[in-house]
This record gives sequence, C-alpha cells and structure tokens, in this order.
Amino acid sequence: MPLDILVIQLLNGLVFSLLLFLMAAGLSLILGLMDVVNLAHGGFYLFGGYIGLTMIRWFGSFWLALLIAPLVAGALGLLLQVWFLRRLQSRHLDQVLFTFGLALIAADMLRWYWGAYVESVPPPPELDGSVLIMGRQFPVYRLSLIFFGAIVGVALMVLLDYTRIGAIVRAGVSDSELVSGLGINIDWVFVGVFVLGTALAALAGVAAGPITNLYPGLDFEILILALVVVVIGGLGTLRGALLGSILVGMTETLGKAFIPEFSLFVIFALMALVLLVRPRGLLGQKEA
Amino acid sequence: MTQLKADHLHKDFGGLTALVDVTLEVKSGERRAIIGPNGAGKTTFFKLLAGEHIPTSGRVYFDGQDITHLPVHARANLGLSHTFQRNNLFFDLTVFENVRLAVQHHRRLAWQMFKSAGSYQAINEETEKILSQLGLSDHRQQLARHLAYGQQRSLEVALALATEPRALLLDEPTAGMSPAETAEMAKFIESLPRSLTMLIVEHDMDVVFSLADRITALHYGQVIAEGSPEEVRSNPMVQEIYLGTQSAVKRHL
Amino acid sequence: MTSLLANFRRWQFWLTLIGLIALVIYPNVASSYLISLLTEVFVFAIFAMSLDLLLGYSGLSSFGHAAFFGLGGYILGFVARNWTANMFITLPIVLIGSALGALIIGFFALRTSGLSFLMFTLAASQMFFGIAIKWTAVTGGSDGLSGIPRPTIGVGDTVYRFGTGFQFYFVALIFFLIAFWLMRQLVHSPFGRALIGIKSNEARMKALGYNTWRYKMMAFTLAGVFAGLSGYLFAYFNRHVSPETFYWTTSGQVMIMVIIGGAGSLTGPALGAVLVRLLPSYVSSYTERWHAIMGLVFILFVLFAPQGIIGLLKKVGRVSNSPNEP
Amino acid sequence: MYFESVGNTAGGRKIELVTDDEGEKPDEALKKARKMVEQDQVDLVAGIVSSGVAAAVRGFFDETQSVLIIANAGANALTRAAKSKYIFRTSFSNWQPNWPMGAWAYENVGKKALISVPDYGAGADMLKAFEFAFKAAGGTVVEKQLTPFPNMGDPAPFITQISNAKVDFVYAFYSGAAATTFVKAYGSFGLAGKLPLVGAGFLVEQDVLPSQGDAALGVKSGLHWALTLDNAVNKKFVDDFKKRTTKEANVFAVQGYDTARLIVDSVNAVQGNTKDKAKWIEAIGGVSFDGPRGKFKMDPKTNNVVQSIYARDVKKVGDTLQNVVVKNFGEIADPGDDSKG
Repeated sequence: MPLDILVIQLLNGLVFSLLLFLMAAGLSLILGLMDVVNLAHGGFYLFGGYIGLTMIRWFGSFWLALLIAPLVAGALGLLLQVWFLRRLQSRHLDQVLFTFGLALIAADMLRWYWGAYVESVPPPPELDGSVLIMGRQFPVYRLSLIFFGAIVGVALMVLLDYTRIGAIVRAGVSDSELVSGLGINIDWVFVGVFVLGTALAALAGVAAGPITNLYPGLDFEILILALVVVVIGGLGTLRGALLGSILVGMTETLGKAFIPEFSLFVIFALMALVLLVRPRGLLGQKEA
Repeated sequence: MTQLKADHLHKDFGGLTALVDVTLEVKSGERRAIIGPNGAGKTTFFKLLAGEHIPTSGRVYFDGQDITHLPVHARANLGLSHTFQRNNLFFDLTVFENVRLAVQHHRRLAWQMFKSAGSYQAINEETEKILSQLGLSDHRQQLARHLAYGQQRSLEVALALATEPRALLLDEPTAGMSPAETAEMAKFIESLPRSLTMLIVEHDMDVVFSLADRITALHYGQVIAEGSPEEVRSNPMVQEIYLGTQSAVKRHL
Repeated sequence: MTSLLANFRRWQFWLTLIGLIALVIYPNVASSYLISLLTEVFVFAIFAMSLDLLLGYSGLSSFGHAAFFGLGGYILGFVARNWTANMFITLPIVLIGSALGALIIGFFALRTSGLSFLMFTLAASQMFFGIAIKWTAVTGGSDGLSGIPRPTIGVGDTVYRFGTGFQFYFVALIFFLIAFWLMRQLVHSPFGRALIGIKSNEARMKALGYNTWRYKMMAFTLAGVFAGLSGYLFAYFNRHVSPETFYWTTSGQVMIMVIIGGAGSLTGPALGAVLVRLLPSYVSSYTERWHAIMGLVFILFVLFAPQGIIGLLKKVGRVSNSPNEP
Repeated sequence: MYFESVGNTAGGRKIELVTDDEGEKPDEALKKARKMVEQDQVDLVAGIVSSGVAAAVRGFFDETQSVLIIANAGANALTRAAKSKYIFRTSFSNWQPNWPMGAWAYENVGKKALISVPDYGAGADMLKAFEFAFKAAGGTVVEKQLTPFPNMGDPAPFITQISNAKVDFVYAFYSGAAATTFVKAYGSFGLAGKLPLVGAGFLVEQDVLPSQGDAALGVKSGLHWALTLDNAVNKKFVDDFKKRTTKEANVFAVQGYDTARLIVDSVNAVQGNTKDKAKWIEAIGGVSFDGPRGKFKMDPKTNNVVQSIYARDVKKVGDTLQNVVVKNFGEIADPGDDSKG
C-alpha cells in the first residue's frame, strides 16, 4: 500500500470517527445522566437531517440549516421530556421502551413526509470542492468535518468540565440523589440534558448529510453505530465517547479498505472484544 | 480450633490504603465483634472475609482452606454466610419467597426444573420454621419492600441463617433499628446455637459487649487491640480513640 | 379467600378447556389463510415466551434473541434439504444445535450485564446475519434456503407426512402447548424461582450460595433452545428461511411482543405475539402507516399499561371480581 | 395506470386490485402472499421488489399453482434453476443488463476493470454476468470489491481503494441509497471524469439520478429502458406519468406498466377464463407487445422477459441529467442456465 493511500485512509477514518462522535455524544450524555438508552436518537438524527435539507431548500443556506435543525429537534425533545419521559422517571426500562416506540413512529413519519427515495444534501458552497493531499484529491467538506467535530467536542468538554452546569451534570451522572440533596431541581437538569442530547443528534444529522445522504433506515443504522461507540467507550463519559468513536471509526475504515468482505463483522468483533476485556467499556465508571 | 483466619490482610483502593496487615483468628463457636470508629476499615475487612473484595495481599482461611480468591457463592456453600449492612433483600418478592430461595438452595433442590417449588414439603416446612423463629410468620405473603425497617433487618438475618452456616458474618445487624428492636435482635442473636461461629461488625456497644466473647478493635486499617470485652474496654488506646472514658465507649457511636 | 382462589382455579380450568376445544375446531371452520395466521402466532408465541424467560424472569435484556430463531431455522433448512425432513431426526439436531449456539454466545455475553449485555447479544446476532449472507454454500446467501420439504414423522417405512397447512396447524399447536407447559413448569420450579431471585437481586443470590452465572447460563441456553424450536417450526411453516430471521428487527419485534404482552408471565408474551403478528395484517390492508400505528400502540402500552396486556387483564379481573377490595 | 387506460376490464372481466405493502422482510411478504391468494382469492399476484422476498414466496406459488408475476426482483435463479411454471418475470434477470455491457465496455471503455458490488445475491449475479462477458471479450478483472450489505456506510474507504487501483475503468452495481452514496463520493474524491464509471443501469436510474448531481455525469450503464428512449409508446408513457405524478418516470414504473399490460393481454387472450390455468399460463408465455422499453416478449422457455438492453450515458440535457441511449444491443434473452455467467 502506497503511503499516500494510507494517509488518505487514515484521514477517512478520522472523518468518520468525528462523525460518529457527533452522533454518539448526545446519546452518551443522556445515557450517563438519565440512565436512558434513547433509542429514538437515530430518529432525531434523521429528523434533524431532513429539517436541515428543507431549510437549505427554503433559504438556500447550509449554515442556517445547521442552526435551525438542532433548535427544532431540541424543542421537540423538550416537549417529549416534559410531557412524557418525565412521567416515566425512575422507570428506566419503560423509558427505553418509550423511546423505541418513538423511533418506530419517527421512522414512519419521516418516510411519509420526505419520501422513500434517497435525498442528498449539498454541502455549503464555501466548502464544496477538494484539496490535494499528497497528490490525491480529498473533499474539503470532509476535512472541515474534522474541525467541526473537534470544535463541538471541545465545547462540550468545556461545558461539562469548567462550568457550574457541567459540574451539576457530572455530579448527576455519578449520583443523582446527591444533586437533589443540594437543592438543585434535578428534573430541569434532566430536561436540559435531554434537549442538548437531541439537539446534538440533529446537529450531527445536518453536518453528516452531505456525506451519508438521507434515506429511510439511516436512523437505525446510525443508532446502532452510536450505541456501539457508547458501549465501547463507556457509559456517560464524553471522553469515552470520543475514544470509542475514534476506535470504531478507524477500525471500520481500515476494515473496509483492507478486508471489505469482512467489514460487516469488524465493528461487532471489536465491540465483543472490548466488552470481554472491559465489560464497562474502556473509560466506563458505572456498570453498563 | 481456628475456623476463620485472616492472615496479614492488606487492601488498597487506588492510592488509598484501607487495611494494613490485619491478622485475626476466630475459633470455632466463638463470637467475635469488630469495633472501630468510622473509616477504621471495618467494612472493608468484612467484605474481604465475605468475598465481596479481593485483598491486595494476604490470605483468608476458612476451616484451614485458603478461600482468599473464592467467589462469594462458593464461600456461602462452604458454610460461611454473611448479611449486608444495607438491607439487601429480594424486595419485590414475598417474605416467604425470600426465605424459600435460601432454603431451596441449601437443600440442593434449586436445580429442579420440573416440579412446582411449592410442592416440596421439606422446603415449605423449613421456610416456615425460620420465619417463625424471626417472628415474620404473619408477614409471609407481604412483599419484602412493604415490611417495616426492623422487620426487613430480621429478614436479612433470616436469609443468612436459612443457609445453615457454620460461621456467620453479621454487618451491623441492628443498624437503624429502634432500641426495642435492637434489644430483640440482640436477644435473638444471643439465642442462636453456641456452635455457630459469629463475627459481628457493630456500632452499638451494648450489643457488642453483651454478645461478644472476644473483641477486635480496628483503627486506621490496623488492629489496635484484641481480647476479651474487659481487656478491650480497659485498653488505653481504645479508650483514647473513643474519647478517653469508659462511659464514652458505652455511648452510641 | 380460599374459596375465591378455588373459584378462580375452576374458572381457569374451564376457560382453558374451552380455549383448547376452540383451537381444535378453529381450523375446521376457518379458511386456509386464517389457519396459517394462527399457525404463525403459535410459532411466535413460543419465540416470545422463550425471550420472556430471559427478559421477564432472569432480568437479562437480550437484543439478539433472533440469533437462535434463525439458527433453528437454518439448521432445519440445511438438514431437511440435504438429508431428511423427518422430525424425529431434525428436532433433536435443531435443539442440540441451538443449545450449542446459546452456550457459546452465553459464555461470552454473560460476562457483561445491562446495556453491554444488550449490545453484545445484538452483536452476536448481527454476526450470525453476516454469516448467513456470506456463507452462500450452506445458507443460500441473501436469498436464504427455499424449498424446505414438509415435515414428516415416522420410523423406517411408516412415515406420515404433514402435507397441508391444516395438518401443520396441529403440529404447531402441539408444539406450542408442550412448550408452554414446559416453560410454565420451569418458571414455577425451584430453578425458575431462582431465576426470579437473580432478576430481583443477584448479589444476594450469590451471598446465599447460588452460582448465579451457571443459572443464567442455563436460562440463556434453555431460552435459546425454545427460540431455536420456534425458528425450526417457522422454517417448516414457510418452507423457507431467510437471513432476515437473524436481523435485529426480528429481535426487536419479539421484544415488543414480550413487553406489550407483559414480561414475566408467559401468557402475556403469547398474547403479545397474537397482537403483534395479527394487528399489522389487518392494519396494513387499510393504511400504509402501520409502522407508526404499531409504534403508537407500543407507546400507549408503556405509558398506560406498563404491565402489558396481562396486566390490563388482571386489572379488569380484579375490578370485576372483588369490587369491595380497598 | 395501464389498467385505467383499458377501462379496468380485461377479457370481459372487471379488474379488481388488492394492494398491500410487501415490505422488505421475506416472511412478512410470504404472509401477505398467502392472504392475497387464500383470503382475497386473487387470480394472480404481481410485484416483488427484492430477490430475498422472491426466494421466500417462490415455493408457495409453485405449490399452490398460483400465478406470480415478478415485476422487479432480478435473481437469475428465479428463471433458471428455481424456475416455476407459475412464476413469470416482466422485469429483468440480473444477467440481462450486465452481460451485453461486458463486450461493450471492453471495446469502448477499457481492458482492465475493477468491479465493485454489494456482497449479496444480486451483486454476485451482476458481477458474474459482466465478468463472464468482459473476460470472454479479452478483458481482465484486476480487482473485485465486495462491499457490506445491506448497509455500505461511509463509502470513502472503498473509493480511496478504487483510486489506487491500476485499472482503465470501474464497473459497479448499486441501487437506491447506496447508488447515490457511491456515486457522490466517487465525485467528491475526484474520480468522476478521470476514471470512467460503468455499471448496471440502477446505479444512475431516475430514482437516484437527481440526488447524485453532476457526480453522475458520464456514467455509462446498461439497462432495459431509458427515460429518453425514442419510441412513441415511451414518449406517451413518460408524458402521462409526469402529468399524473409530476415526477419523471423511472424503470420501476415501466416494469409496473408493462406488467399490467401483460396481465390484460393474457386475460383477454383467454376471454377472462383464468380458471383454466394451463391455458392461461400458455397465454402469458405468449404475450408480446411494443412497450415503453421497445419490443416486449415473454420467453416461454424461461418465463423471463426478452427485451432490448441499452447502453446509456449520463449527459446534461438542458439543466437536467439524463441517461442518453448510446447503443441498442437488441433483444437479449436470458440463457436460462449458468452457462454464460
């Protein structure tokens, strides 16, 4: 394998990793704090993507879409949390099942409104094109995704590690009784995290649109990938989600490149391996 | 004859040392109490004996057999049973079912897959017997979660006893009980057969001094005193830790 | 109290008897399509009850139960196409095969718990799916194995062939009854109570001396065997087995059956199978949006009837039986 | 649409339609087939998109001697080893659109090829057909890339590997979402226009072409129809379709339209007497007409359609992309066995 191809493949892996991180970050947050495996996460992702597409068609601006889609999805997340999920508080299994039902409905509604055919999302014109990397063309949009993912990641880490809200959320992850004991309304912390999580899913949906395109079924594809990432990285840790994303992204990409026939198995094999060695995931604190 | 032996036990958690070189021998039929202020390492020590933690170094022997690395269930099957500091019951099952689970295992019937559990008379009778011993007969159809706290505590002990252990590790059996319940529980423990070896971690000094044949005092993860209740009571270091005077020792800590 | 219980017992006995008679009469009066619908329900009821052993009784949320459903089907498909469709031979092979599969997956999966267990089982079934698609020589690849012969029973030359859907209905019915009875005995046995104990509080079970790992392993294996049995029947029924039987959607569907029906009751998941298999057949003829309707039904159950159909029935029963209950 | 044009009657009988969504799960589809045949007592069932579904329902139709008309699923076996008297195919066998492209690509595109297909039945069928003809013509297949099915995921690693291959062109079969994903990535990594992309027509068919954009320009493909096909029936069909749905027609719509026509023609031929299965089946096998795709003729030997295959090239016509026919290979009949790939 020539060096230039290897470099390009590693870049591909990095792009995919950060894409995975965008998808998994919200899932991981919700899971860590609320103990809810949000199975509708893929639904929010696809919903965000479609909303973004519609915004692009209406207003012709990718950037506006990137702003509006998370807001819309976040608002929907807010309603769901306040109206329904809160009623199921401390019934974790029921919450998971609720989101599963939601995922089924979302999948059907999205197919109904946006159709069964694949829709492609144009990247913003500023980033539409390619650069030469070691003599090979590489799409600018993919490169910029690396930066975008990194920015979102850093922003989230700053939010969690250096702000009061972050401290409350982190404390909530390890012990939600403690947080309630401090006189903080844990309900609203939950709402905030759920909204943030769904908004992140939608953000990922728009950002990934030009690469994955949008089509029915993508929601569950993404959900499973994101779940794999979270389980590998460890529940409820953003660093775990990042590590998991990079591991999964790289393994998947290199697997496809070198053993395409078996790429169906590599991620699952990786997950099985990690879980056997560390049942809590690589950086997981709590029992999954 | 030595039944339970801790040999130079040492336990680190990350960088924190919880237990330093603890050696202890409990004779068959002896009732031993472990005392010490909060953070003395009592609970850690207890968990090493019960099998919930593995020591960093040192060994644990039961009847001369090295059980340092045996899992919890294997220890229970050797006859080393334990209770939990926080009630750890089958909260969503009835009181009867709670005890029956212990009895059916002990009777080696838990792998039966075909006949209804209720049709094993021996299990039913033994379960009833244990329930009545602990005054829980009237509550047999209640869910464990609906019991009063003191009754849950009794059930906790009942579960451990139902396996007919040769040695019983009790982790603060009277924690959270009312004075009346405490006295009752102490009386009950007192009434258990003398052949049963006991190791009790307990805060209530009345209970400790009335039950124990020997007492071991832990402080900062180390054994600072061991002997008969009188010897420990008069040990200057124990007195110092418990704020000097004998009356302070007697105060509930 | 006792007379009420006795009443209930008697009532239950008659209800069961009437139900059985109805199930025997049914195929004589129903059209062949309706017969096939109910046959399918029996098959899925076995599948759902087998998952309930894990989900409802042992507290193991497996999201890869399709692995054994598919395995049973594929083993049958391979044996029946290449050797014999005689159930005296195919049944033991399939049961042993699914047990082995469950032992292997369980051995690894049971090192984890909770979400990790869920994902591990999912991964295992997805790998089976991958193998089914790739190992074309044995599995027929993405098209699956078709042309599976009808089941027969017999020794030597005396062979009876279940050649029609009518006859196969009774095969499925008998298997369903046997499986239901076996699982019922199982969950009420000391072993079954031990599983409930593990679901309720595994740490305490260990303290009582239970080697919980072995119990879970056995539960996982038995559930795998029953799931294999249902896959086996399904392949005979369709005379075809496709890779989709391994796919996560199959696991998801059976999970819905268990939850909607009511986990931890056996009857519940069986009723769940009725609802989940029959409802789409009717709804989808009227509207294309039946996925959304299924999702909605599911959500309504989670919100308003978390104990599932069986919980609803019990509630109705309690209200009508003893209005004076405080 | 065709049914309407004949007033919903055939052979003096009214046509009653029972529709249902076959879904993608073979066992669900089989259940629905049972419903239609046994409950609704239909004379025939038409449809079947996926080969997996076709494989699942085949046994049922063969055994109950009910007529099935496959309007899409392409698995070669359905009209070869697993052929049934009662099952007809009006769409294509996977072999058909690929085989003629072998020799054509050798002459018009290049001598060395990389083949990229999804790793499942249809992919294997298409690969085999093209490879057989391409090799027979003298070409070499340098590399075969089998991508994961059903989901390809991020195509970048595959495209990057392709960019490294020392070949004259790439031959690919993808359809639906995967087609768009593949073709777009092919463009964004700068391969479009540099390394010719050839494939089975579904790669750039009307259902995905609009979403692919300029990345699809210059992609050459073989198929049994093209939007721009220059014949009177097609022109009318394309116009009518657009009037009704406001969308451009695609090959799947054509298949449905022709299927309807085949049904009507065959029922007319037996004067509505579909109970006499033997006669009716013979009538279906004998149907032939001029449809949107040109001459449409059933092959009684295989029960598969005999049809023209066209080599097409994606070009910009006005401001839309269209598959322009560059060659008509004439009538292509499936060989009925695996002798030609």
